Amino acid sequence: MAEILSLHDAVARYVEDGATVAMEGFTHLIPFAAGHEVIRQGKRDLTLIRMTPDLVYDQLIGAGCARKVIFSWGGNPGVGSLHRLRDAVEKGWPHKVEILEHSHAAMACAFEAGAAGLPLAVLRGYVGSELPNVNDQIRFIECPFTGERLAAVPSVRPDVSIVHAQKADRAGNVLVEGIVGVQKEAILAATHSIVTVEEVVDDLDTHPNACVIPGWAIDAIAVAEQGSLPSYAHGYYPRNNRFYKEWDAIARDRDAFTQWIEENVMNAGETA
Amino acid sequence: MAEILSLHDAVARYVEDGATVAMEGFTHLIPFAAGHEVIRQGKRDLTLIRMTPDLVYDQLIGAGCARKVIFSWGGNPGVGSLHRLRDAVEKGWPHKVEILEHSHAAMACAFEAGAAGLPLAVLRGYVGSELPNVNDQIRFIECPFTGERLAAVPSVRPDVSIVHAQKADRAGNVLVEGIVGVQKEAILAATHSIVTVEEVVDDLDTHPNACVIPGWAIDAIAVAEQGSLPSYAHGYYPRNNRFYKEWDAIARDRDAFTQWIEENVMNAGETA
Amino acid sequence: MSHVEKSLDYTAGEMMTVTAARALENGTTCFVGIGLPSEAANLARLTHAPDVVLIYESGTLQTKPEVLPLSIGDGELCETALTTVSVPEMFRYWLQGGKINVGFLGTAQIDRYCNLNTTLIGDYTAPKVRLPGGGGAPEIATNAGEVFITLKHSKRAFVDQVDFITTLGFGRDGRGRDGVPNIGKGPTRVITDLCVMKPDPETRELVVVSLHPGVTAEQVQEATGWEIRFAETLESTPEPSARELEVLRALKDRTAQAHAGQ
Amino acid sequence: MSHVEKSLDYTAGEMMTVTAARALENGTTCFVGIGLPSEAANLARLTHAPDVVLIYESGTLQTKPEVLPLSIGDGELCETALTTVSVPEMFRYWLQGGKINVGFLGTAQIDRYCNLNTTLIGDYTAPKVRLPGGGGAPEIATNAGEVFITLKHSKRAFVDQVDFITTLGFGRDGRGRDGVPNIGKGPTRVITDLCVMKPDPETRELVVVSLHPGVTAEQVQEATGWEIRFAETLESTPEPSARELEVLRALKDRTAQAHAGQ
Repeated sequence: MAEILSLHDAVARYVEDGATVAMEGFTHLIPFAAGHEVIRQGKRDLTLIRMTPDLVYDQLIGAGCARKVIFSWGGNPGVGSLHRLRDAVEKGWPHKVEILEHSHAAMACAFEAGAAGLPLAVLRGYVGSELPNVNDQIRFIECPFTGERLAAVPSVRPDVSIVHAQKADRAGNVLVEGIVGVQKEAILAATHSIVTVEEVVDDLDTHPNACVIPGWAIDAIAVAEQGSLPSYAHGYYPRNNRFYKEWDAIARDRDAFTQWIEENVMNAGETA
Repeated sequence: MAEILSLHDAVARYVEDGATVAMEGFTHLIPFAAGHEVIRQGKRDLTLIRMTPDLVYDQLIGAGCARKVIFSWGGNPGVGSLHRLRDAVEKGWPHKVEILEHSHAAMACAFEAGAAGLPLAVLRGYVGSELPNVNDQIRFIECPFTGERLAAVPSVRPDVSIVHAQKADRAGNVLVEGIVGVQKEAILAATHSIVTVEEVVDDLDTHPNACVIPGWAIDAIAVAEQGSLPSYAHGYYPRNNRFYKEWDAIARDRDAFTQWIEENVMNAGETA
Repeated sequence: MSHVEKSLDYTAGEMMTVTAARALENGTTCFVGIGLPSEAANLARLTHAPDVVLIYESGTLQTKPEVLPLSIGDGELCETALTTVSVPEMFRYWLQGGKINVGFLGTAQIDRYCNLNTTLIGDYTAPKVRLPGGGGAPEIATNAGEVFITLKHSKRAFVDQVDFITTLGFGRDGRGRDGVPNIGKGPTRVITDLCVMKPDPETRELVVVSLHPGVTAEQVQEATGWEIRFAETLESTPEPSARELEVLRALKDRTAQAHAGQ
Repeated sequence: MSHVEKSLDYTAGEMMTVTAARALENGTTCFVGIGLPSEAANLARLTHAPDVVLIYESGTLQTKPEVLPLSIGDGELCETALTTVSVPEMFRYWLQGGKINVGFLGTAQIDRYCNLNTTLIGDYTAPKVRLPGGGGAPEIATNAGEVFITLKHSKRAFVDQVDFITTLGFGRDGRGRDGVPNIGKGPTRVITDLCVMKPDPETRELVVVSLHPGVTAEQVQEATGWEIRFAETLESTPEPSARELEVLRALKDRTAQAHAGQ
């Protein structure tokens, strides 16, 4: 049953050093506020899972929180590279980060399989790609009915998943609307889950087939207004594209990055 | 690209004798009007797939359209047996009908896998059930990561799927709302598809994550007002529970059944 | 129906429903079968368990029907649900995904090891009676945390060996769940109009643990198709309260009224 | 960028986008990559192909953005879509389910057999440059009916052998799709700012079939990292029309304006 906590307390309670953490959001509803709280609390040795690690994972990696990143597309969307990710992988700063990479299709299926309680996902995938040469978690099985060779990947089952959503009601039921990504799957696949929301309302005021995650399937709800900026929240505020472009210069330089984190995360309150 | 046809023409064009047909609807939005048109056109040797064959399949079976039924729960919901199905299976009237039965979980996964373009569905299912003894399409595979034994069933890929929905717009995009069952999966898994709708409108007037099936994924749209009665259409009309109860007596008796079909299907127009 | 002596004014059916309802704790997520389980689960929700979460396989999550559904997919279930998901999602994410505490099932046949048969009476290739089939039950019984079963007590229903195991209780020898990974506890109680039974923790054979008021052990044996065991300390099932009866009767009245019009 | 002589007032980039746009037929369902493919696909929609169906991997089905998205999941894509589905559904039902006619991709590296590399330059364990990775491309390239590729022509991008096959063209030897069941045709054309290339029907090696106006074969060879073949009857790519240029420029202006404010 979802408990409404402060973001500080939710992260302190559920994100342990060494945990496998999925902070999801497919461009939309990226949980920046929660990611910053993880940085502020100095979490270490995290295995960070995400289809599209973007700026918030770049920040977590640069701040030294990550030991390993599992992903399928690691860039600054529409802008270029994630320089902190590259610096960690290529030069080992601030320390070496291991990577395990998939395709989007495989990770989407792996989240789906995790939510569905399965140990593996099966897909028509990776045909002719060299990714299976560098990721030993990609295997192939034979269909017992047709003999077709199909790709298999382990399901994603994080220790804790963190997503941002538009709103929760007082029982902790959460509405996710717009580009819903793999947020629902991330929550359902995880042992524990935190959802940050723009607001808590009396009534979700929605339609019969809305993407609503029941409160009893979530551990903690934390209010984080504008909690996905510079990403966006459909119906609340647009994407700050300018910041995405500015990040390129900040992240290219270790000192500029360190200073940015200091000013905008470490010395900021929970609203950052 | 969906073409807006009369129900007669849609069924005549896409339902061939001997075809594998899925008319789906999980209690809600059952395509009765379309089923009756199939009976009127005297289609034969159909393999009828459906999770919950109910009255409309009872009618199709009693009218001699079916050669085989693939299902997971064949009853009159809340009332009792499907007497035409039983009479065909137990006594071979009007002719012998073959059955292949699954559990709901397996069939739901098989529809999902069909929509997903996979040859099989994998599930944690059938543990300790004797259904695998009588259905050779249930097999078991070993997870290459965990060694766990998992059930596998072939995906459902009908020649033609028929569903009923609330409305279509003029481009043939269809809105399904309420209990959506496996309707979307049935359409996407099939080679051809027919959707009957209550009405064609200018604008579906819906929300960002509604269950909308694009017109280009459908072959034919046919208007069939009250086309799911005695089942119901969320937002349009309620379920005729009384008819479900009355059906029990009609279907128990071959003559009463034959007369009912004659009066209510054969001698009725497309609106039946 | 066997004769039951009762000190208060309620039927054996009401006794069964109230007892089944009481088994559901507040806050439980319950995957609800249609018919008796649905009646019991909604009575629980309307009495001691307002926060019980009722989930029907039609995709209706956390539903609060005003009247009992006739079918598993009545409009009422969708209209009063928190949200409604597709049937594949229901079985994959919510049941198989391990979100269900209790699966609440009825059955046509049940045997001493709690195996359920809803497939057919007789031989599979030449059935005497063809029943509706498995539906959701086979995976509810293995993917839910535990399973409650409720049905009327009769020799026809309580058989030594089911004709067909549609749904696993504990297998033909009581060992069907031993060593199987990623599986729920299975049946933990069976509630009838005569008594409450639980599987023996060792042998998994059903044991009567509680007799409903006025019911004798002989009556239970008479309605059971094998030599049924009784617990050493046999309880007497608590009677329904006036409030439970009132809520149940009002629910059934509302239901009859709503369905009469259709 | 190489020097290109043109008879009309348009850039090589505009020539590329217009040519890429023209490749998309009206009514096609197109799975659109971000960047150049997205620009071309939307130009097609705003000119000769009003009923082209644009699908982005963020889940936005049949979207009609007024301005070009900066990211694959801009709000604009959702707001103008027929509907938006989850990302697992997008990859399972729409891409893997065989609903996509054309996958439209960009890439960092491409080789003579049309294999794409978006993973890294150098060696996997010690990369010279780490690129973003596969994203949707590996399965777009195999599950879509066919694949169009658009990128700027340079020796850095057009290499004899990609450092890593992220996404299958026709494999290291051109035979990578032979005998593989349930797979699309793969790349059928590559559109650059200099020319249009197609795989040879036999060997699958890329062949220049059309030079953009004012571009010479030498310029193409100079920008290609292997000895590129030219078709026997080499076409001249038709020039952009005034209307195409007008629509493209208006689209880019609207986009710049919309993004400037954020």
